[in-house]
Amino acid sequence: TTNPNQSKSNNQTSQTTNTSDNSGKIKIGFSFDTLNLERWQHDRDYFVQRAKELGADVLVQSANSDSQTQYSQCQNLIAQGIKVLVIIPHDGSAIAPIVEEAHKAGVKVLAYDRLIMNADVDAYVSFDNEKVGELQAEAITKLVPKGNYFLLEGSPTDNNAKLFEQGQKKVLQPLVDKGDIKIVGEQWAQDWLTQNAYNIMQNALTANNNKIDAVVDANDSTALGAIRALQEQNLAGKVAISGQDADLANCQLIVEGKQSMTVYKPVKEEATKGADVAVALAKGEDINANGKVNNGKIDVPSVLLTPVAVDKNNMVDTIIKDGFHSLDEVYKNVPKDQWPKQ
Amino acid sequence: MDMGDFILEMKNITKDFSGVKALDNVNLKVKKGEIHGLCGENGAGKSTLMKILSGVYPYGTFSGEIIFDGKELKLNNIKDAEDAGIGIIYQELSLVKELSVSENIFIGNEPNKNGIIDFDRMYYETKILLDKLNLNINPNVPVKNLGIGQQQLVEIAKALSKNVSLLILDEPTSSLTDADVEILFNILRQLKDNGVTCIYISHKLNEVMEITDRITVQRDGKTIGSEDTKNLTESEIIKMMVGRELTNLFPKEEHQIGKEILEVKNFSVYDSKSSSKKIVDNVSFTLKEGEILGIAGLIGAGRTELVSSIFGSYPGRHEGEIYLEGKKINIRNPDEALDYGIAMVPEDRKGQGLINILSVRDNMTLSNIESYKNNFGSVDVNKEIVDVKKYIEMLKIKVSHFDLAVKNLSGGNQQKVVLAKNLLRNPKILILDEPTRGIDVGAKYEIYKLIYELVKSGISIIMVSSELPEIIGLSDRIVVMHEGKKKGEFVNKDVTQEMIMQCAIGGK
Amino acid sequence: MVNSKGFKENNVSINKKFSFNLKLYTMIIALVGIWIIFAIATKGDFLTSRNMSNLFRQMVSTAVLAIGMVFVIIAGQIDLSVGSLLGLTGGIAAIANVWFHINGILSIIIALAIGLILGTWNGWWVAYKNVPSFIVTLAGMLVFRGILIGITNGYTIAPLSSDFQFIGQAYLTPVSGYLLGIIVLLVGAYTIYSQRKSKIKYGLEVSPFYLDIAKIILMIVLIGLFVFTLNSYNGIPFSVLILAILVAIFTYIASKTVFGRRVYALGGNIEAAKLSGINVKKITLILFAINGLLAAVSGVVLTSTLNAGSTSAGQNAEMDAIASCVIGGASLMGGVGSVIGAIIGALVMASINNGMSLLNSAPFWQYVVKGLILLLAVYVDVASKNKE
Amino acid sequence: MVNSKGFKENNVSINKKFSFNLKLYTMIIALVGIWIIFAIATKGDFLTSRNMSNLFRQMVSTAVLAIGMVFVIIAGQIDLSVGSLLGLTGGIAAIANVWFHINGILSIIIALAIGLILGTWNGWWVAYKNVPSFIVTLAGMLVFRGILIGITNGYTIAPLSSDFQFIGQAYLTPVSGYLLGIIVLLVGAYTIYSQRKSKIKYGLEVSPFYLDIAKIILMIVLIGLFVFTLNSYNGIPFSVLILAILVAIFTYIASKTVFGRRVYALGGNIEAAKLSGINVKKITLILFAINGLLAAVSGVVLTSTLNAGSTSAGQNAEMDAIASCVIGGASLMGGVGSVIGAIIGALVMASINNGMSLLNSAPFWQYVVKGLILLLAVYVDVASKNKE
Ligand SMILES: Nc1ncnc2c1ncn2[C@@H]1O[C@H](COP(=O)(O)OP(=O)(O)OP(=O)(O)O)[C@@H](O)[C@H]1O
Ligand SMILES: Nc1ncnc2c1ncn2[C@@H]1O[C@H](COP(=O)(O)OP(=O)(O)OP(=O)(O)O)[C@@H](O)[C@H]1O
Ligand SMILES: O[C@@H]1[C@@H](O)[C@H](O)OC[C@H]1O
Ligand SMILES: [Mg+2]
Ligand SMILES: [Mg+2]
Repeated sequence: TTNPNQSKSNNQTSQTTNTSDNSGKIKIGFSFDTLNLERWQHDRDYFVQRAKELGADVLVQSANSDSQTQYSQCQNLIAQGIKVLVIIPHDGSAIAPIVEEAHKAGVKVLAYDRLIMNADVDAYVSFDNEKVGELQAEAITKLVPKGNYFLLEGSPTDNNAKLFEQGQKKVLQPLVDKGDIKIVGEQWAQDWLTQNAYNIMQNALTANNNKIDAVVDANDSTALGAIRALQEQNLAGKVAISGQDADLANCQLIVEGKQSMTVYKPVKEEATKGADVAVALAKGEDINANGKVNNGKIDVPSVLLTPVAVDKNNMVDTIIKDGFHSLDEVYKNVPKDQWPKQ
Repeated sequence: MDMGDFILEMKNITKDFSGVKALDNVNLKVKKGEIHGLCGENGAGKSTLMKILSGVYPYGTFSGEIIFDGKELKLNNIKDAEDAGIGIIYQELSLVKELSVSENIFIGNEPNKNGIIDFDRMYYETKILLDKLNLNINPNVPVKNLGIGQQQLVEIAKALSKNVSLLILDEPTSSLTDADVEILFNILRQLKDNGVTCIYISHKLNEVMEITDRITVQRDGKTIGSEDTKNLTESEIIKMMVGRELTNLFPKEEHQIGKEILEVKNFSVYDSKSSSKKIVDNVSFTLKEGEILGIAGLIGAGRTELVSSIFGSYPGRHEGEIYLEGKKINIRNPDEALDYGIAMVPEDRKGQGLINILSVRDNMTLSNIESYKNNFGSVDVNKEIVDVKKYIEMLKIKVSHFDLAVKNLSGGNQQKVVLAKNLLRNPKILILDEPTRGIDVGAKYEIYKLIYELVKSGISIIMVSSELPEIIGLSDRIVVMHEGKKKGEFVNKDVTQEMIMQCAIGGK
Repeated sequence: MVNSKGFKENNVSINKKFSFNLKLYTMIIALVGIWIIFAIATKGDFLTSRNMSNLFRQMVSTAVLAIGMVFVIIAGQIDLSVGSLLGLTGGIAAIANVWFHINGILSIIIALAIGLILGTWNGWWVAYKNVPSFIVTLAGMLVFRGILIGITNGYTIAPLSSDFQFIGQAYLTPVSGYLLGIIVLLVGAYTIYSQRKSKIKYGLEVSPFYLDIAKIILMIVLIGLFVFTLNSYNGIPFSVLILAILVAIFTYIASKTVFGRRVYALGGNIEAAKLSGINVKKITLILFAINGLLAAVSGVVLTSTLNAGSTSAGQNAEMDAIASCVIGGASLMGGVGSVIGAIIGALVMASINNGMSLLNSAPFWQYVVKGLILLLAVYVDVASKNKE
Repeated sequence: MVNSKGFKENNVSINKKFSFNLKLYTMIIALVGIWIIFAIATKGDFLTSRNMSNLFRQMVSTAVLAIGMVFVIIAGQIDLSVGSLLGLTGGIAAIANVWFHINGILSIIIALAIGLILGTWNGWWVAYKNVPSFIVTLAGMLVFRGILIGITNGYTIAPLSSDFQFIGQAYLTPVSGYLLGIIVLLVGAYTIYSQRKSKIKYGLEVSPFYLDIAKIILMIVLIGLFVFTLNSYNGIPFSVLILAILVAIFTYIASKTVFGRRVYALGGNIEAAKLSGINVKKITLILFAINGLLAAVSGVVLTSTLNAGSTSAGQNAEMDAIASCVIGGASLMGGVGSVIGAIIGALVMASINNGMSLLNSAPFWQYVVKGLILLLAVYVDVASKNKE
């Protein structure tokens, strides 16, 4: 699957650029769950760059995956006279009270990538996290319609890990019920650590005598560890395995045939869109929503983007084309003669 | 006198601790090859002076000059002093409890090749040292398994292991019995024959008289004077120390002895480390109201284990019965003992008696803190302070302020704090294990007087002591122990030291 | 002679008082230093009443944990389970409130009771089974977090009923804020007066009158400033009030009660404490029980502030609490520490976090500068103490 | 009299040996208990040679940290920075290797050097500036992680060159495994023999001949079993070999060298150590330096095993290392602990993790059961020691 929206949205963004000739500098606060993950760094860079083009300043904070810290940091951002608060919540429920605090101070709130629950959020720009799980499971079930499945989930204390799991199960459960696939194990990697995933995969292979045909893995940093464990049993490339985030190392593994797929959230698009919406909120302009998502309290005006399943075949058309990673980087470990022609 | 005679000269030494002058222009001259006694009341500054000489307080933290072997000494640390040939046994035991006897003796000077310890040589040399001290223990045993007396001997062995030309002994015999003291003295005499100089600090003046050649007396941080021992008598030393005469060291006072209050029957105690070993073997005794019961014996006779088991603080198992005022009681821990009105001054003040980092006040009132509780459940600090001040006065504790940490007190003054703590608790029965360790003669006299006041008011006392004069001078009755067994019991009339010694070494 | 002695003693006692205060003062100085730096760097943002209000609210949950932790540390023990316990009790309160529709107050009481019980569980193993507290509470950290994951099934539980939200989100009205300040002042003044009276009763030397007056004036200034600052934003936050009350109670327990004295004693030398008739086991048990209760208080406050209970709440909070205690002068070897110190420690940490976040520095700088400030602040403290 | 005394002493010496061994034995017994439970629960999977090989490899990075940590703990200090340092050094090695195309060996040397330097930095603050090690290394934990984030910019750095991958992924051939076993045996036998000779030289009593023989037989059985088990899978993993060598070296340092014994002395009674003329500052500095070096070794091994360096590597690893030490009998109060104990502790933790994951239990159970097993294992240890 490729992304049909992509070219269109690119056009849209360039339009907005033209309309944003503005003198007074707008201040936007951006609160990240964490910057320890490769993708968020991209989000930050694209967002800041786009906001600059639109004449806005961005104050960036990272909460080290902790709701309380994030709450404090948002307070601090509001205290600095921002117009709009953009939040990638660590936990969409636990950050809700900040919305009211922001509104009291006249600050609009944009939920970025993950929704803020039960609060009067002004806008939402995202990919659907359950959808991510679905894409992972769909890709793997397509490759391995029958067989033994192992689920390598994320951090047991991360709310999003739960959402990914739900999405995966939505696709897998019918097949389990039909008897096509058998889930031989499900384990959660504390803190999304590569090392923990590696140990888990080693043990899963041992416990199942290597009789595992497919691994539905929740993200790339854990997939990296799992693939190491597969490699030790000479199973890398033979066992289908999913991922998420399109980390460089994992893209390399995909083109080498060792990882089956990753879920690429066209970050550039999301970040650019996010910046557009933020600036529009600041100016009180229309945000061009393409949908509404209910958060338990209201229907939040949303700009929803589609996550893309990327495998060996559409790598060039998606990730490389977007400039998310360069061809040289991704194909570094593949003999030159096998490189795709561009 | 010819300057060349002196191996050591300490000139105009002054040292203060945040405003308190511990040493005020002190001068000390020691001749080569002599055993030089250093006397003075508790807190006179003896230990402080010796710590300066051994590099604990480095050059620059005091004023004055040290000339050693003709050269000025500027010590930056303890190692420097050792390199210069000065060795010291500290007043406070400074052993590492978890390490073995031999490791403790050679700590800092381990026999080694390229940093790798030669354990067999270490064991071998330890054995030789211990034999010299007539101490029959396994060099590989951790020090924590030893009694205080034995630890003190290990400390002595440690000092002897270093080849020093000046050996400082700060209260080396405070927990030793006469027999061990005699062994130590023989060693000191041997060292003297080999040209080693010694500085000997002790509150046991008879020892000082016996072993030293010259004596220097300090008082209130100042030097009072030095004199050849042969020209001095004990009472002259006391006069120099205390500033007044003190003719009778034991103020024997008449007191009423009442009915029996405590009976210990067939009491046995097993070693806490190897549960099959009996340390106290079937001991029985009684204690009457207003009575002072002395318990004598050699080191390792099991006296400490006996009394601390009664008090409930010894970790090893025990058998036998205890009757308090006719009722059988079972004491499982000190908490219960104190509730029965039994208090104990432990032998090991640093390990068991005091909380070093806390103040004199906190330490003193720790056992009876409940009695200061007011209506709000809080401690009435002012009421507490009144008591604390009273005891500081009464026991002549030398301390600049009651909120000073006890670790800053001199050894003898710390001992007084432990005593005060137990007195404040108002016990019916007071157990004293080596109660006057390191306490000066003047203060001892005061404490003895206090003990008499206690017994006159009906309190009963059990006193374990290694000082026979003290046992004989104070007790109404004396129990003698040997290798865990009760070997004899004397009513204190015409008892002599010889009789007790005879009994303590196992003879009849 | 008596005169000269009396004089000497006076000197020392003043010296001592001074040095006692200095111990805390140096950390306060380091704190003020940090504040000044941030005030300059943020061009004043840091010192606005609004940010001060934020800062105090941000420190509450760590500070509450630190209060309990400092007792445990003084006693020579450690409690690694409080972070998980905070999460678990907060989660339980949220579940009771959201899933079972139990009202806020009752939900909170349930959470506190469970905190107390689980704290007692920790204490029982440490005191009566002699298992090192590090292990017991490490086990607790795993078990409590596990239970939390189990009962929430990984879901975040929100939103809470409004009576629950109150604790973490409400503010006192300005008037009641000033009223409270005045009450505190009166109590303070009365304490100083009655101490004076009691000193005279026992014939002890009283401090000069002007010193007591100075004390009262200082109190007026500090409390006034505090209330005024918070009132010029939204008022005194309810959660900060809870913290203040806990600080008062536990400072009192530590310094004025028999229990407090005994905790210091057993941390200073457990052997000597036992021989002094202290029931070491009982005290240890109580300490951990209290710590569990305070973890629950912290959990309730945090849950209410965030209006949600989540599986990851309180992760690593134990380290922040321990660090607060150590920054505030407590020693992990036991016997040393104070509630006020722990609170100042928590404030130092919260200030660094707040300031760095106001500065919007990149994560790289946040980590590095945070670490360095922490090191320097404690170094200043240590160095000045050593010199003295 | 002399006879009877001599007899007494003998008694004590045998007693002592026995009790010394018992101390470790009870934890080994707890470990064996855990293994048996998992062997049954996993229907034998746990004890397959393949899983044993995995288990040993999984414990390496924690165990290497624990070796350094146990020295620090024995000395009465703590080091919270090793997790971050592990991550940082591993990241630096990966960057050197992947981004700058420096060969594996040199990259590793650079990482080790940096570990040593940063460890020394920690030690300098603790030893010469008297800042509590908790604070210094907490700061280090932040600073080192910050630097790692800064230099990697959040990227995972992979894949490594093959000479780097070697360390974490290669195995000894079966033949060299056996050869190695034989060499170790010979060294062991020679040591026993030369100990005997030295004892005779000093006229000390030697242990009965049959005991020495028994020792050698035990060694043959254990080493044989170890090598055989690992050989029946892929051979001895290279990383496990590194661990074994480090264990041998540091056990030797702890028990046989002047340095090692002084560490125990200063942890047991720092006052006494100072009064004995030991240079406490220098030893403290060296301890932290070594700990930094070992953190780097651990970082290199982990990076090589995972074939990637990442910003989050080593998170919370310090707690695992400390826990290993404490499980293995070390006391956070200092003076007590052993390298072998720490390794057994690491093995206990790795076994619980491995077993629970083989059982494929839900996160809830993983946490709860892990915590309870940990508590029980140490309780068994404590209880049996107390009884004796
Ligand atoms: N570290 C310290 N801080 C404050 N005061 C101290 C310190 N060390 C010693 N002093 C004080 O210095 C004085 C001298 O003490 P020192 O230990 O030298 O006495 P001493 O003659 O050895 O007494 P004793 O016979 O009791 O051992 C005492 O008043 C003591 O309180
Ligand atoms: N020569 C020895 N050989 C072996 N063990 C000994 C020897 N002497 C003493 N012990 C043991 O050392 C332990 C401690 O003795 P300790 O010195 O406490 O006894 P004590 O009677 O209280 O003597 P004191 O109070 O005079 O020091 C006892 O278990 C004793 O059996
Ligand atoms: O993108 C993922 C993010 O949503 C989740 O929270 O953490 C892991 C990431 O892979
Ligand atoms: Mg002295
Ligand atoms: Mg004794």
